[in-house]
Amino acid sequence: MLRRFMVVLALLSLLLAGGFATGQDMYNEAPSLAEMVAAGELPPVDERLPDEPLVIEPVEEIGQYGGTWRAVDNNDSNGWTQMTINAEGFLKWNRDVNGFRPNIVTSWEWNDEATELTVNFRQGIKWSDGDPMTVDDYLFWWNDMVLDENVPVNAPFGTTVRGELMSVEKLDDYTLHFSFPYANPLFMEYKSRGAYHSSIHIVPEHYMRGFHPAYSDAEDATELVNRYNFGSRMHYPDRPTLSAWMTVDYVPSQRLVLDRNPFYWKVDTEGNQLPYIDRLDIEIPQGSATELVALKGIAGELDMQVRDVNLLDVPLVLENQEAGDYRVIMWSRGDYAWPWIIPMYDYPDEGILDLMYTKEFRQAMSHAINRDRINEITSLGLATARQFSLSAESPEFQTPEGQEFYQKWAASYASYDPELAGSLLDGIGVVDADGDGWRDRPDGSALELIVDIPAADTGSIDRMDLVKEDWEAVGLKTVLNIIAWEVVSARHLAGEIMIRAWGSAAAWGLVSAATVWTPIEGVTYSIGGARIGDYYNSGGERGVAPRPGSMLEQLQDAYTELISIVDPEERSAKLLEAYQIHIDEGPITIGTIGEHPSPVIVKNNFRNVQDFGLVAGWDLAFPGTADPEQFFIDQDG
Amino acid sequence: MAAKSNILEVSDLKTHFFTEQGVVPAVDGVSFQIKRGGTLGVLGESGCGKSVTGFSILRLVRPPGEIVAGQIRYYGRDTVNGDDLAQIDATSEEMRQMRGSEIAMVFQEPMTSLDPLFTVGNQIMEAILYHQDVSKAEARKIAIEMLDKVRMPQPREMIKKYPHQLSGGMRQRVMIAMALSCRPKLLIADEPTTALDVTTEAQILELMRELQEELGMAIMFITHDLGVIAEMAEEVAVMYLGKVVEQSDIESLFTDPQHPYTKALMQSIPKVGQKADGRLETIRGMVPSPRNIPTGCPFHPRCASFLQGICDTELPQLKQSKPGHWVSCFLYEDGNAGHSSTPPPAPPQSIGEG
Amino acid sequence: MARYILRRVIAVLPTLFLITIFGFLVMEAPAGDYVTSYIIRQYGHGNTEAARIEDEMRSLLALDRPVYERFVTWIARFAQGDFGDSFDLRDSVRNILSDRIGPTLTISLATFVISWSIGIPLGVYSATHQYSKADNFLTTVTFVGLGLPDFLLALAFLILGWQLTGEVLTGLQSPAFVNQPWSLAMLLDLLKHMLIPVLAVVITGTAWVMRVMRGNLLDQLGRNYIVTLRAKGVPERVIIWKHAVKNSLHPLIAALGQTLAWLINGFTITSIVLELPTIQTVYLNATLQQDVYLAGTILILIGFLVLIGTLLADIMLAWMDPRIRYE
Amino acid sequence: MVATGDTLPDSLVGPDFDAAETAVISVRRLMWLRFKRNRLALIGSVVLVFMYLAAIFAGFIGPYGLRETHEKFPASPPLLPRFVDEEGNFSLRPFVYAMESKVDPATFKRVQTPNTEVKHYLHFFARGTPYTILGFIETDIHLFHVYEPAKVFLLGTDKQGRDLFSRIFYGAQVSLTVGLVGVSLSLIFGTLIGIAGGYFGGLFDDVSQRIIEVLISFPQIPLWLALAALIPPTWSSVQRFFAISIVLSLVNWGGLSRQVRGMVYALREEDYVIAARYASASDWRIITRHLLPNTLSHILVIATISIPAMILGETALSFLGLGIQPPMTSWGLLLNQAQHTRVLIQQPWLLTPALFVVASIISFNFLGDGLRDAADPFAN
Amino acid sequence: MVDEGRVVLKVQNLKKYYPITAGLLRRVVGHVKAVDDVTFSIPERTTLGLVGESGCGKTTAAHTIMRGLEPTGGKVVFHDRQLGAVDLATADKDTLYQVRRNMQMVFQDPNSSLNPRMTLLDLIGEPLLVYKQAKGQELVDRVAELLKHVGLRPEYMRRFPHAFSGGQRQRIGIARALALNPQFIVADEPTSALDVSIQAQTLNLLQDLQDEFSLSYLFIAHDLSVVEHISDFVAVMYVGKLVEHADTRRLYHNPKHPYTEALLSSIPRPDPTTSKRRVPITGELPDPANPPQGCYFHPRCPYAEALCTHEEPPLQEVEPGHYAACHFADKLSLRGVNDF
Repeated sequence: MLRRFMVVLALLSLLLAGGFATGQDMYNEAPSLAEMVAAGELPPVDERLPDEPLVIEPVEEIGQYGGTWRAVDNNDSNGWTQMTINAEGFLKWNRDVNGFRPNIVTSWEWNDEATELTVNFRQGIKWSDGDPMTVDDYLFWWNDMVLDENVPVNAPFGTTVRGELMSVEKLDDYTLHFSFPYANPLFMEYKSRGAYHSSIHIVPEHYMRGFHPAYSDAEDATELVNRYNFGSRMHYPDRPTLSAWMTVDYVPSQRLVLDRNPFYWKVDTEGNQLPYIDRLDIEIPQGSATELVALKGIAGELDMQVRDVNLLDVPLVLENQEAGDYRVIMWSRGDYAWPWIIPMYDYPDEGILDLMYTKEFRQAMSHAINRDRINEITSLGLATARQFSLSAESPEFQTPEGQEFYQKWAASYASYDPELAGSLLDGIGVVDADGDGWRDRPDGSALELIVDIPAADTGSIDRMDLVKEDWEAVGLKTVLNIIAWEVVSARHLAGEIMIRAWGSAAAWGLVSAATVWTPIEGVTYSIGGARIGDYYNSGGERGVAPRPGSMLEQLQDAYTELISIVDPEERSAKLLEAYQIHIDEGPITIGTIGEHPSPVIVKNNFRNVQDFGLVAGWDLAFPGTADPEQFFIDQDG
Repeated sequence: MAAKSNILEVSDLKTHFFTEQGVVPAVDGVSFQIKRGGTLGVLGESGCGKSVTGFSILRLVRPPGEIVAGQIRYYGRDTVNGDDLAQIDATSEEMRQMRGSEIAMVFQEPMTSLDPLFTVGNQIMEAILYHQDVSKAEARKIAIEMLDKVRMPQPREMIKKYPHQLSGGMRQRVMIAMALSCRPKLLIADEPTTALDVTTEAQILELMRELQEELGMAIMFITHDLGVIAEMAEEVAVMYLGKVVEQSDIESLFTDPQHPYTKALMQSIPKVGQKADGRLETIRGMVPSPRNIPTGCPFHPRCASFLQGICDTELPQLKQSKPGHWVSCFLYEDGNAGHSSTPPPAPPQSIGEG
Repeated sequence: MARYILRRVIAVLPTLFLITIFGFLVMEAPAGDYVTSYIIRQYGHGNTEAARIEDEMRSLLALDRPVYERFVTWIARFAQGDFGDSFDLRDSVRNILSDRIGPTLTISLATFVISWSIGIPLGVYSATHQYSKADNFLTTVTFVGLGLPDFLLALAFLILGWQLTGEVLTGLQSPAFVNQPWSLAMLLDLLKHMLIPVLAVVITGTAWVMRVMRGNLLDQLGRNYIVTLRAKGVPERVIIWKHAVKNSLHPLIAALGQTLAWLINGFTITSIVLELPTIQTVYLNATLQQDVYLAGTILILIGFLVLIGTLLADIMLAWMDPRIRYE
Repeated sequence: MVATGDTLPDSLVGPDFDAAETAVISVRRLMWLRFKRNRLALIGSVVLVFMYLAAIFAGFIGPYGLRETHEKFPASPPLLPRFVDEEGNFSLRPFVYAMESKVDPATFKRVQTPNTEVKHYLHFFARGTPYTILGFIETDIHLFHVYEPAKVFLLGTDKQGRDLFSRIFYGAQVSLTVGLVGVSLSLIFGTLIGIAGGYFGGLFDDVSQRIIEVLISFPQIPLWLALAALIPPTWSSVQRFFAISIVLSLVNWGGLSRQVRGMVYALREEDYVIAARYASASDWRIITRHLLPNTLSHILVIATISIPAMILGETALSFLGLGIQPPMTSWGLLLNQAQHTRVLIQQPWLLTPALFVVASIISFNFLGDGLRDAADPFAN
Repeated sequence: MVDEGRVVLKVQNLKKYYPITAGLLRRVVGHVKAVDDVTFSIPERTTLGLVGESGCGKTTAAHTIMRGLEPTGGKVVFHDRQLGAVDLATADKDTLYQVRRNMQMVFQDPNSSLNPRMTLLDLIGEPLLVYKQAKGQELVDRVAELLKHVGLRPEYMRRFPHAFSGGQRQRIGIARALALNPQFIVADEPTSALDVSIQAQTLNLLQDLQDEFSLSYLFIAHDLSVVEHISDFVAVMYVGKLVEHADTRRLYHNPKHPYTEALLSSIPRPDPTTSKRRVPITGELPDPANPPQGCYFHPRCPYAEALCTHEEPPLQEVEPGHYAACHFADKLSLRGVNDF
C-alpha cells in the first residue's frame, strides 16, 4: 500500500514538475523512470507510450513496481528467457490458449480466397531506444534479410505456399498488404506463434542497417545475423527491443541481466506502464540446469522458475516449500508422449519395412507396453498412459466432438495386453521359428528391433529401458542404441534408424505440429522418417516415397488438402478425419505416457501468476503467454 | 709406548638391528680404547660391524638399530670420569653438540656424502656455525683456512664450488676439512679412501697423517685394507662378525698375527713386489650372514685350526696372549693346543720379510 | 642459460604445432559439426524450428568450407593474435578467455597454494615419522584422498553447505554482487563461494603432494649426505628443512611443468558441478559442441602452458640445482 | 686344477649357503615374500580379490537381475532383513515384511507401509531370476532371495526401482574390467613401443617419443570426449565397452611407454645385457629373456597404479554421458545417476557406488604401493 | 716384443673418441679421446694386466676390443682358433658371431652382470644355446661340468644368482665366460668388488683355469698388487693412452715412466715398517675432454721439463719388450716397487 502511495506521490510530483504540458497525463510509470524523466534523461511516459497502449488485465490485482526476478535459463540461447519476453508477435495467444488476441497488430482482413491480406499495426510503438516502430521494420527483415541472397536468412514457414514466396506491399507506416500465390489461410496463425515467428521478424531497421553489408562497411552478414538470430539476439545490450525487458548485461554461460524497457507499450487497467518488475536476473548454468534449479529452488533463491524443474524433484521441491518460502503451481507440460516411439518407414531393410507397414505389428508393439509401470517408475505416476495423439490442448479438440475424438485416439491400442500382442504377432507370422526364444520375421530370419535414443535424453532412456523389457517379454528382441546427439541427425538423414525414441514434446495440430502426424518435411522428428517427409517437401525429387496407398501417403494427401481450406470449422472437421487414419491404421507412431504436470516454483511474494500454463511447447511461449509484464513482486511481503 | 691417557674407551658395546627377519647383532660385545692423539685401526671385511661401531660412537645408528649394551666412555670433555655416550639421548642437544665439534666423522663415499645443492664452503661453514660462536665472515675464513690445510688448491675459489664440480679426491678433502673445522678430539674415518684411486688414496692418507700430527686429534680408522691399516694405525683391532678377534699394536699384529683369521687374511693378499707364480692362500668359505652367526667361535667353520668340540660350542674371550696383544681364540688358551683335530696353523709368516 | 632456454623453446615448437593440428583434427573427427550439435541441443530444449536454419548457419560460420581451409585460415589469424570467435557464445575468443581467466586463476591458484602449503609439511612430517601412527593415518588418508573424485566431494560439500547455511554456493558470486564495485562484503562473498571448490580440489591435491613429498623425502633421508650432516652436528630440523626437503623438491618442481597447464585445465568436472565461471567449463562445452575455434584456442593455450611450464620448471630446477645449472 | 671331481671341497661352498632360506626361491617368490610384509597391500589385494569374485558372481550375490525393476519401489530406501518382529520376537532366520507402496498425493512422496501379519523369510541359495556366470554358466540360484510380494533391497533401489545392491556387482563387472582391459591394451602398446624405442633407439625412438610427448601434453578430457564420440553408434554395449577401454588406453599408453623405455634404456647398459650381447644372443633373445623379464615387475606396478586412473576415467566419461551406456551399467554410470540434488538430500543410499569406487581405487593404490616395494626384491 | 705366431690378440692404434657437442645445432667441437692410439699384444696363455686410475679408459678399451663399442680407429686383430687372424674392428656380424665363441668377458660387478631372473642353468647355458652347441639334457650336463670347473655344486644350477654370495656370483660369471671354451677372456676388475678373502679364491680360480684351458687374459684392475700377482705383462694407461708396457717384473721393478713410478709408490704396503716412507704424487687425473698440452702427465710429473709441456712423447721401445711414452725414459732412473 505504501508503495502504491509512493507511486501516486511520484506521479503527482511529476505532474507538478512537468506542468500540464499535454494536459492528458493518463499514465503512471515506475519511480525509477519518473526520476529519469525528472532529470530530463527520458521523455515523459505519455510520449513514450503509443497512441493506444495495449491494456493488460492483471491476473489477480494491480501490481507494485520494483524487484528483481531471479531465474535459471538452461543455456546461452536463452530459450526460456525468450519465451518469457519475446512473445511479442503480430498477435498473441490468449492466456488460456484458446485463440489469439491483438498485440503489435491490431486488426487484419482477408479476401475470400485467402490470398490477399491487409494488416494494421499498432501506431506509436517505440523501440527501447525511443525510435518509432513502423512496418518498415518488418519490410527490412523481408526485403533486406530474407530476400537478400547475401544474408543467410531463409523464408520461414508460412511465407511460402507450394514453394512460392508471398509478396508484401507497404500501404502506409502502419499498414501492410500481403499477397499469396495460393490460398494461405493459416498465415496469421503462424504469425501468432510464440517466440520464434513474427516476434523476431520485426527488427529495428535503424539499428540493423549498421550491420548490413549493403548499407554499412560490414564485410558479411555475420554481425547482422547474430543480432537477428534466435540464439544470440539477446547478447547485445545496445540492440533495441520491443519486449518488456531489455538486456543490460550478458556474461557468456553465466548470467543475463535485463532491465525494464522504458518504452514498453503496454499498461495495466489503471494506466500503469508495464512491466511491474524492474529487473530479470537470469543465471545460465554450465552444467545441468535441472540440478541448479532444484538446489536454488529449494533454497528459495528463485522467484519464479517455469522450466527445468525435474518431475522427479517434485517431492523434494514440495518438501521445502515452507523453508524456501515458495509455492509450487502445477502447470501442464502440454506434451503428448514421453517418449514417442517413431518407426521409420525409410529403413533400408524391406523385411523390416514389411513389418512396419503391417498395422498388427505396430499394434502388438503398442499393446506390449506396460504404460502404467512406466508412469509409476519414471513419472511418480503423475502422467497419463496414452497413445500418440497430440496434445489434449490442441484447438481441434476443444469442441465436445473434438474431446470425444481425442479420448478415442488416446485410448487406441494403449492398453497393456501382452497376450493380445502375442496373438497379433502370431497372426502375422512373427513367431519364434528357430526356437531361440525370440520371435523371427515371417520369412524365418531373425528379428531385432533397434531403437536409437540420444544419450542426453536420459528421460527417454529410462523409459525405453522399461519398454525393452516389455517387448522382450512378448518375444521381440530389442536393442537400445544410445548414441550421441551429434550423430542422430546424420543417421536420420541417411535413413539408418529403424526406430527412434524421442523425449517429451508438445504439439497442437495443423499449424504447430503437422510434421509429427504427417510426413511432410525432411526433418528428424518427422513421422515415418525424415526421408519420407523430404519426399513430400521436395515434390518427389529427393527422399523415399511412402508405399502407395499406405497410411503415410493418405496422411500426406490429407495435409495437402487441409492447408488450403479457408473455413476454420470445415478445416477442423477435415483435420479430425485425417487423424482418424491414425486410429484406423493402428498407431503409426507409438505413444507411451504424456500430459505430465509441470511444477512451477513461485515465491510466495511473486504474484499475478495464473494457474494454467503449458510448458513444453515453444509455440505457445509460456510464461510469455501468461503476460509476465504484469507479474509483480509484493514489496511488502 | 708412552702411557697416554685414553680419549675413548668402548667396553662391551652391543648394537643390534631389530629387523623383521630377526635380530642382527651387527656389533656384539666390542671393547677397545683409543689414546689421545693416537690412531686405532679397525680392520675387517664387509659385514663385520666395523662401520656400525663407528656410527654407534657418534650415536648415529637409526632405528631399527639400537645400542643394547655397553659403554662408550669419552674423555674429551671430562678427562677424569668421561661421558658415557651410550647413555646420552641420541637426539639430544648435548649429543648434537658433541658431533662435529668433539668427535667428527669422515665417510667412505665422498661422491654422495655432500649435499649436492649447497656449495662446499656453505657446508663447511655450516659445521662451524653450529659449534662455534663466530660470525659468518669468520666462519668463511675458517673454512678457507681448513681447505688450505687439506691442500686444496685455490681455496678461495673452491669454497664457491658445488660438490659435483669436484673430483672424488677433492671431495674427500672437503669432507676432511669439514670434519676438522671444529678441531675435534677424535676423528672417525670410515674407509675414507676406499672409493679413491691409488694415487689419490696415497695423498689423502698422507694428508691425514700430517693433520693428525698438527692438530693432535685421535683417529679411529676403519678399513678393510691391510696396506692402508699398516700405513695409518698405531693400534689395530681386527673385527669378525661383530666381535673384536684380535687387538694389538701395529707392529706386533703384522709381525706376529695370532688369530687364525688375521693370519689367513694376511696370507691371502698378493704381496707387492714379490711376484710369485704360485697360488694365494685362501680362507675357505664365505663370511656367514650376520643373521645366521655360527655357534661358538664365529670363525670356526672357516678356521684352519678348528678344534672340534670347543670352537664350535664355546665362545672364546678376548685375552691377552702377550703384552699389548689380545686375541680371542682357544688356541691361545691353556691346554688347547693338544686338541687340535685339524692340522695346526702354519707358522705365521711375517709380512715384513721381503 | 639463455641458449639453453632458446634451444628448449625451439625444440618444443614442433610439438606445439602437432598439438594444434591434432587438437583440430580431434575436434573435427566426430560426426557432425557445431551446427548439428546446436540444432540437436535446440531440439533437446523443445525448439524444433532450429533445423530450418541449418544451412544458413553453416555458411554463416564458414563450416561449409573444407577442414584444411578452415584450419589454415584460423591458424593464420591466430598467428596475428586474432583467435577467432566462438560459435556458441558469439563473442570473440579473446573476450571469453579474458573474462574467465581471473576466476579460473583465483580458484586454481588458491587451490594450488593451499594444497602445496599443506601437502609439503604433512609429507615431511609423515616421512620423518615413518611408520608412526600419525604416518599410517596420514598415508591412509592420502590414499582415500587420491581415491575420491573431487567432483563428488564438491557436490557433497555443496549440499552440506546448503544444509548448514541455507545458501547455495554455486558460482563465485552471489547475484547481489554482480557488476558491483569491489567492497569488503563482496570479497567475503567471493571467499565464501570459493570455499567449496577449493576445499574439494585441495583434498585430492594435498593428498598427491603429500604422497610425492613423503616418498621423495624418505628417499633423501636415506642418502649419505644426511649422515654427514648428522655427523657434523647440524640440528635435525635444519637437516630436514634446509637440506633434505630442498633435495626432495625435485620431482615436485618437475611436476610444476604440468601444474601451469593444470591451472586452467584441472578440476573440469568440479567446475561444471559448481557452476564455476572458469575456462574449464567453457572448454568442455566448446569441445562437446564442436565450437572449434574456442576449443582450439584453449587447447593451444594449454599446450603453450605445458611448454612454458616445463621450461619454467627446468629453469627452476637449474636455479635450485647446481648440477643442472653448470651442465 | 681345484676341483673336478664329484665332491667339492667345502672350502668353496659357504657354510651359510644351504641354510639361507632364499637359496632356492625365484625372484617372483622373493617378491611375494616382500609383498607379504606390506599389510596395507595385502588388505588391498584381498579387497580386490573379493571385488573381482563378486563381479564374476554378480548374478549369484545379488538377489535380483541387472534390469529387474520393481515398479512400486522406485528410489526405495533400503529394505533390510530383520531378526526381530513387531512383537519383539527374535527369529534366527532373517525375514522381511511385504511393503505396500503408495504415492502420497500431497507430497508426491512414496510411502511404504509394512504388512506385519506375514513374515517372509529369506531363502538362501534359492531360485530367482536366471542369470549367467562368465557368459556360459546358466543358473538361477541366488545367495539369498525372498519371494514375492516381499522385497529385500540391501542398499535400496534406484529411480527405476532396480535393486542397487545387485546392480553394484553388475556394475563392478564393467568398472573393474574397463581398467584391466584398458591397462592391458596400454601395456601392449606402451611396452612394444617402449621396448623398441628404448632398445633400438634411432629414428623410431625419436618419432615415437615426439608422438608420446604430444599425447602427454594433450589434455585428457577433450581427447576422451573426441575419441568416445568416434565410437560407431551402431555398436553393441559389449563393443562399446571395449571401445571405451581402448579410448582409455589410447590416452594412457604414452606415459607407460615412456617409463618402459626409460627402464629399457637403463637396462640395455646393464652388464648382463652386454654379457648376453657378447654371447652373440640375438636382439630378440635379449629383449625376451633379459629385458622383458626384468622390466615386467615394474611394468606390472605401473599398470596397477594406472588402473585407478582408468576407473576414474570411466567414471568421468560416464558422468559426461560419453561412457558406458544403459542397459549395461557401471559404477560410473550408477554414480552419474546419483548426481542429483534429490539423491543427496532424499536418497543418499544411491551414493553407495561411490564407496565401491573409492574402495577399489584405494585398494589398487595399496596394491600398487606394495608391488612397487616388492618389484625390487633386492633393495635393502 | 712377442712372436707373432703365438699372439692371441693384437691391438693396434686402437681409438675410441666421443664427440663433444655445443650450441644450438649440436656442432661437434671436439672429442673425448677415451682410448687414444693404444697398441699392445697378448701372447697365448698369458695375462696382460691393464692398470690405470679410474677414468683412464681401461674399461672403454676393453669394450672396444670386444666390439661392444664401435672403435673410432685402429685394429683389433684376434687370432681365432678356427678363422685365423680377424680384425675385430672391422669384422662383420657373422665373423663377430664366430669369433665370440673364442673371446668372452668377465665383469666387475657380480650383482649387475647376472640377470636376476635367470637360473644358473639359463645363465651359463645361454651361450651354448645361442651357439646351438647343446640343448636339453646335454645342456644340463655341460652346465654341470662348467659349474664344477668353477667350484660350484652342479645341484645349484636351478637356483637364482641372488642365492649366492659375491664370490660365488663371480664364479658364475666366469663359468658363463668359459661356456664356449674360449681362447681369450677380458676380465674387467673381476675382484675389486670382493672381500679380501674371496679375492684370493677368485684369483686362484682364474689362474687354474688359465692353465687348464690355455686361456689368455686381458686383466683390467686398479689394484697394482693384484695385477702384479696375476699378470705376465702389464700395460699402464693414462688419460686414454698407454704410457708404459712391459713384462710384469720389469715394469714393477724397473719402471720407465714417471707415472708408473708414482703408481707403484702409492701402493699401500701391508707392512708397518716400510709403509710410511713414500712420497705420493700431487695433483689429479686431468679432464679427458680437455687434457693438458704435451705429455698429459707433465703437470703432475716431478721430472717434467720444458719439452714435456708442449710435445707429446710417443710410446717407444726403451728396451726390448719394454715400451714407455716418456721423453726421458732412458735418462731417468726411476724407483721400482721395492725401492720405497
